[in-house]
Amino acid sequence: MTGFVMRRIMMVFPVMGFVALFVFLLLHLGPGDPAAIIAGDHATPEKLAEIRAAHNLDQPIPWQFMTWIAHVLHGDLGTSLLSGLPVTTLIASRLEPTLVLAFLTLAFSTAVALPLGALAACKRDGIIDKLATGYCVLGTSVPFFVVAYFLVLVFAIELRLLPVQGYPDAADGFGNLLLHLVLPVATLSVPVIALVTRTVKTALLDVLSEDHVRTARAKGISEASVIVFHGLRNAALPIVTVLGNIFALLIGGVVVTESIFNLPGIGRLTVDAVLARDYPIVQGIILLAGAAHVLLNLAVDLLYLKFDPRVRYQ
Amino acid sequence: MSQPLLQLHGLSASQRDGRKLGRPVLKDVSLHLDKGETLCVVGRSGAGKSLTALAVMGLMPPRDMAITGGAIRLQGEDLLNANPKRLRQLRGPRMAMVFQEPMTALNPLMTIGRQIEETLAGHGVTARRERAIEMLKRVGLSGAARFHAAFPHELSGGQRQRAMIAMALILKPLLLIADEPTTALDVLTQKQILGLLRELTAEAGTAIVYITHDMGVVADIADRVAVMHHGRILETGAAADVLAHPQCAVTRALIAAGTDISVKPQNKNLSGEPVLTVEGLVKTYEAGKSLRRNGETIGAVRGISLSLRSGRTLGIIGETGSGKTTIARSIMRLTDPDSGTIHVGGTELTALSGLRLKPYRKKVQIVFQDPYRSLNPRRTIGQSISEGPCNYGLCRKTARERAQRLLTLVGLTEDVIDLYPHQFSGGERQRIALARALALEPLALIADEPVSALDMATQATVLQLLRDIQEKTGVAIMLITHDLRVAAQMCDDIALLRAGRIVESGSAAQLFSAPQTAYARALLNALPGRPAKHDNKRRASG
Amino acid sequence: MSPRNALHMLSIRSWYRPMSLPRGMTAASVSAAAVLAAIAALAFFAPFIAPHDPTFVAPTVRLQSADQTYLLGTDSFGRDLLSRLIYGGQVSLLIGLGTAVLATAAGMLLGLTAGYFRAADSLIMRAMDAMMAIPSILLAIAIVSLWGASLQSVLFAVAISETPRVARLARSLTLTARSELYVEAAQTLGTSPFQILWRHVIPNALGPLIVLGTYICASAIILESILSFLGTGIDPQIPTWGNIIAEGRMYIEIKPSLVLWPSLFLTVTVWALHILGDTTRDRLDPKALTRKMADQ
Amino acid sequence: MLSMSFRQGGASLTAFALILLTFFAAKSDGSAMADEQKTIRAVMHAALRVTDPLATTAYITRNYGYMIYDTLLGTDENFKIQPQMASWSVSGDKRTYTFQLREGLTWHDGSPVTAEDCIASIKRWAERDTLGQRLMEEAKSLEAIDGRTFQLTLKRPVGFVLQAFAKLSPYPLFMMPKRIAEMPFGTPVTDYTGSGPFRFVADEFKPGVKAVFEKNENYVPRDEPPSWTAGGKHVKVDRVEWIVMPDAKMQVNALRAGEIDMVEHTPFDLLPLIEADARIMIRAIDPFGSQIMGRMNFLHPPFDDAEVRRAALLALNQKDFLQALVGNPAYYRECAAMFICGTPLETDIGGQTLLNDTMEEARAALAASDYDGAPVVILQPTDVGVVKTHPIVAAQLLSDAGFTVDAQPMDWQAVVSRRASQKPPEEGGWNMFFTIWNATDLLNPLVNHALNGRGTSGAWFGWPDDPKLEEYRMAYAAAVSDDARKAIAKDMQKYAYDQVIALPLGQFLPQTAWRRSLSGVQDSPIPLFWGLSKN
Repeated sequence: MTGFVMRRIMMVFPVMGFVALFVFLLLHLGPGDPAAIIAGDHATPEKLAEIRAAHNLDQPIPWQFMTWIAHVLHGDLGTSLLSGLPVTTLIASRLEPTLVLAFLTLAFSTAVALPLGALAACKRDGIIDKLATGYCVLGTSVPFFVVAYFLVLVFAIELRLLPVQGYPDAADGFGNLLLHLVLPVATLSVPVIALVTRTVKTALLDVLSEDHVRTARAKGISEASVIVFHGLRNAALPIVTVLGNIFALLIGGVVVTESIFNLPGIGRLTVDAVLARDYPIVQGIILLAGAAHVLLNLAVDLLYLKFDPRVRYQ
Repeated sequence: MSQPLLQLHGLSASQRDGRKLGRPVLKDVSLHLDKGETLCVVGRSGAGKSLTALAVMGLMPPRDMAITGGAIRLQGEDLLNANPKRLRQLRGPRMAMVFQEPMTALNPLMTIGRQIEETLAGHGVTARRERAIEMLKRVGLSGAARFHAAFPHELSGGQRQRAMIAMALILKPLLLIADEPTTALDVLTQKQILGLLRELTAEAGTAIVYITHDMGVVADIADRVAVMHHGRILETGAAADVLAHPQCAVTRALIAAGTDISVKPQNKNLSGEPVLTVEGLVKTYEAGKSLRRNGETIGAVRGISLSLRSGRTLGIIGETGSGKTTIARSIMRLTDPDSGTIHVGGTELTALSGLRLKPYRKKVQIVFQDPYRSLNPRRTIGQSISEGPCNYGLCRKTARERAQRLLTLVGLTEDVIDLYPHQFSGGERQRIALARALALEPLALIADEPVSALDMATQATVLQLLRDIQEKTGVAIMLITHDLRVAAQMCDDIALLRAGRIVESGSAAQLFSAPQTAYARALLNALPGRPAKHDNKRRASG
Repeated sequence: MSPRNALHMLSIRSWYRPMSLPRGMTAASVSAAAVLAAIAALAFFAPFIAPHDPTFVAPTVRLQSADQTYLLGTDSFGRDLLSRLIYGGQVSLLIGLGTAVLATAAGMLLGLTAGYFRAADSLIMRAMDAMMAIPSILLAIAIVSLWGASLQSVLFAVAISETPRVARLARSLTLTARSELYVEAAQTLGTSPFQILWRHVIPNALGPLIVLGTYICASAIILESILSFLGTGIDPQIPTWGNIIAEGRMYIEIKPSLVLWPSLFLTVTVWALHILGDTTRDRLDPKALTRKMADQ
Repeated sequence: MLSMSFRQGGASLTAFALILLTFFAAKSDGSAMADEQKTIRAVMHAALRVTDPLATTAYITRNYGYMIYDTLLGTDENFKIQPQMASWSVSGDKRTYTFQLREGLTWHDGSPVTAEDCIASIKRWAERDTLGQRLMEEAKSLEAIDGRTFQLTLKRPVGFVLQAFAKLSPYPLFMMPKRIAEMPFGTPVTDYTGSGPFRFVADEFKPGVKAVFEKNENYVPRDEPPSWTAGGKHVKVDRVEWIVMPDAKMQVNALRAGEIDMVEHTPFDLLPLIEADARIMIRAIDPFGSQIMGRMNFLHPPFDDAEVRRAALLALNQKDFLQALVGNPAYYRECAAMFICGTPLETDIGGQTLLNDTMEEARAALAASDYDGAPVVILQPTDVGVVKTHPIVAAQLLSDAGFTVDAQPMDWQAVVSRRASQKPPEEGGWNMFFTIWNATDLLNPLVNHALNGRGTSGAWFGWPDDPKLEEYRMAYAAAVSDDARKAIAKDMQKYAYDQVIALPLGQFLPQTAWRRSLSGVQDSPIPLFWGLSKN
């Protein structure tokens, strides 16, 4: 088991290496002079020379990569071209809203999707199943960012139940903060609920068609126990795996949602940085997002290890 | 007691697709079973045996199957009209079921103990842990506490099936339905499990419905027998009567296939030259990649030497995991052996690979166990058969003509050449696979469990075909099987394999008449339906 | 044999029936196919169908309501909304299909290589893991902003972020196929590795890959609309549904049709692709494939 | 695993319940927060990113400068120059200017403002600002007399010393502490110490999200009533937050919901949504507004040819540009005056074709020219609302006239960097771009960047090399009477139109919308936050 854990943990390094390589190559394989891209709009020749020197752009590419990696390993992701602040500081100051939004969305979506998917799987072709199936397709088809405007129109402008936008300081009242996040979470949940519901339903159907569920029924235990202890419990791992994969979707949604609802998170930082050609920020964010995703997958796999005795055994 | 314990009256069922009813799968099935009685339901696969059992338990998949008529009564109580709650109350204390695949039938994420206790909890029994451990002891799992905390994958097949039985019998049901509980197990384990079932049910007076396709088992345990075919009961009666005086052809075929060993007559062709020689073959698997069972690496081969002569059939016999298939795969170079030599027609193969190996590949060919997976579903059988010759440069037209000839040779017609595999039955596919192997005109043919996926009647015809082909072409055959009856019918020579080593080898006649080793004797004894010749029946079951 | 195994056999047989009867056809799948055909026809014959030049700017007739000249009204530049919607289908479908083809081709190449040649496996798959770890939107907006906001770079950006999914599926299908007996049989028949890939592995992996392709097509269309929405997509002058939504969002209260129509087109198209993918998947294999796809 | 999924479900359920609970809690005492602090939340026209007022001409950075820095002199609403930090006296020979800082001026860190600080600030400013450069060329010395007095001595008398010191825009002369003023250019200014009426809250600064200012309690305002940058800068609120809201629709939504107090530039198309709203006030606080300006590149074909430029001028008409950007004629004005309509220098001479549809003439002119069909590369920003419509309109009109147009989409930052390239279009250069000028920056030949004719060495992007323009500028600077200045400006405009130096494509009035809870909103070309109060 420890061998497996070690091997799994060791796997993180090559993957992260590749992530770093891609992020690095993104700048270097694209058309145009990397220095010009980094320099952005203030591209005086002196500035370019300065940037070339600072980023070792006159060195051979592998060497550049190595030095860049060395900087990254020391926690140095460079400084923003526009504001002059360290990229790490900028990212750190923007993490909270994104994490809160992502977590609440995941929590809310799971809370809705788990029972919905389970009901759909248990009562196949029933009315709930039909509605849920319809929603699963529609929820991922509809451009959810359009939904945001209608939610705002109805709940914030017409009914005045909820705030339109913004991310107040949590110190000024956690309730107030949550209130501001209701609409963003609802928006972002549109596709996420669809995906999770679909996952839950598929996973549960899979498990419920397995032989051991029939065995459980043959024991004469209640149907609820069968569904919960033999169905959902066994379906939990595949569901968690997919939840790990939803990360990417969530990040994508967060970028859009933050722009609409004016949440000062990573997503807006990214869009701003991209529009402003603030390349070090873009690079830093992609690298960190990649790292987060890799670690998340590691966590999911280790969770497997903890909860699936078969994996543990090998 | 005047009324029978279980009575099925005119039970009919059909497949369904949504609201539409499809093909009928059970037709007017009537059965009855008295308290303490053992009824064997026999039939080929697809005969409706398992469905009948599931219908009794109320576990028929409601989306796929629908009961269209008849009645099922347990102690007079109408099960078909019982509400789900009542059915749940009955399952466990009144009726229980043991399934075929103990691996998939157990929840892989739950300890054995909890799965047993769940039955108890479902019916409001207390002191569950104690009772579960007690039951585990009774099914012969010594060190019951350890098994109580174990997960299914940590157990061997036999142990799992014991755990299944513990689960089924813990509430002392009146009726136990056992659906091919030993089919997935080795003969030795099968014998033990049968003994255990008998013992435990005898104590509690539990009646058994035992579903099997093996008449040997019927002979061993049945009080009465019901033969099913295409969803119908063909005949029922006392076991002894049916075995002795079968009324219909299906029954006779089943009996013929299942009850006794008929040893092949001596092959006169003693002088066949060796076409394939294996010396000191070793193949072990890395710990991380193999399936491990009780700490022992399975499937490994630890120093095998054998030789195959043209015109003769060598049987490699062993239980699951004894390394039979590894030998075949090593010879075919589907896996690379760790050490040892393989000579084909005088050339050593283990040192060759890639293109240099190609000229020798055609000299040995293989027929796999599973005819459903060994043919590419997207290629016509003509393409499949001529693939080999084409690889060796035969032009398409010639290869196609050869394919047609071979199709006739294996007992099919030429005009099927452009059909796809799914349009054939299992037996026919195995014939096609055989034709494909023969297309390269090999010196030696390895047949890896060629008939174990087929039902008894088909088995016989395919085996006959193999014999005929050997007679016509003089090809040397290495027949890999776990089935002693098959081996006896087919083989001139036998190598008995256990845990990667040959424990006994020699002529078939000698092995079957006078086995030298204790292991060989035990195997022969364990064959169901055979009168105990070499050992005491009671002891073997203990 | 237990009924489950019997069913399993049944399903294997029907799985391999080469694209036969309309068994999985439902009302939904028929209407989905019809919708796609209609959208594709609109896009393809746009020059003959569209009443106006979709890029013709006429600020004096901006934000017109629907009338006889402008059947759905005009946008804030006075361009005809209906024509933009019709032409928008061209780009959206092009992005969808192009991405699907590119990603499927690249992913298949990588996945087959990884699955069949063990030596390349871990290298390729770690690279794919890494690519998959980078959230596709971030990757796409970075590529588009670095390489310029052209159709090609959007196409490339979206395709590159979808490739690992295909590679993973292709690899696992290859691994499955590799362990298939008919592949081993081919090996013993002296068939070379490339022939095995071509004759035995690829044809059997194609079905699931096509299914994944339809999903990729759908998600590429959505991704394009998100990029456009963020202002990091294709030239806003070029009509894509995403661009039309992005430009119209300000007018959602004043002239909702500017958002609702493109959203409707987008939704319906993506919906149809999903339905089509689901139907094909269900037809290929009711169970095993679902699980495999869900893992992607 | 089970417990795990339950726990997760439980957590989310709890969270959801919390949301609901707090929802009602927050509803019941929604007004409680208001009394704590008076904060004005304003959505400005752009995000503050650069905090060095001399690093960019971006208006938002200039406006930021007015918040935290003070100026030596101010300009009032009659364009009269008034003392602000300092009063001045001029020697009889008009060659010596003495500036006396008033009492009580302190930096945000508490230290007093000294003459040395001012001198350092002036020197820094003069490095960047063109007017400043000219001033320094004329200056003999700039010296401190004592802690609060300094003197500027000129080589010869010039008329623009006070105009330069009181300059509204671009690059106003802000006073910085010496330590900051002496830092080399390029070093980001992260020490936000000024002496202005507000102080910058560095901790809460999130570039692209919000910038926060606090009332500078130690600021001593002048006694005169406030008027533009002159007079007493009385701060009547505790905080000002500049909020960046990328989505225009949401700005209006937030204003309607009362979550923000002001939108500096409300999207014109959305004004109907709030016009009828009694809680909201809408007005153009900048009386002159802005001008859309198109610019050609004089270095490369086809616009190195005046004939082709004239054909392009004929193809364009202001109405299309204004319609696309603004829509409602109430907020725009077709105006061919290069020095802005409503000013003394207003005239439409030379530019009448911009006010009419002269497409036929354009086609004829183009056909008669040497234009060979080479593509006209137009830089087309796609992200910033106020500049993204013009290239689209221009592309349409130019191609109607027969030009081959290659509109290249990019974000505004890319336009900003690309327009600086003097290379040919195919090597990353350009032929045409569009921008918006605040009218105050165009008011006369001296400040109007577009009419600078110093070529690649000093002209604005596009680099017309036209000594005649410089002659006009010199003459204007030297002119003594208003009439003379008017005449020169008229001639210059006529000449500029003839050579198609700049393309004024219409004037419009950005509309500022604010909640009526704000009072004291001043009309001014610079958004002013002093004098504003909130209840």
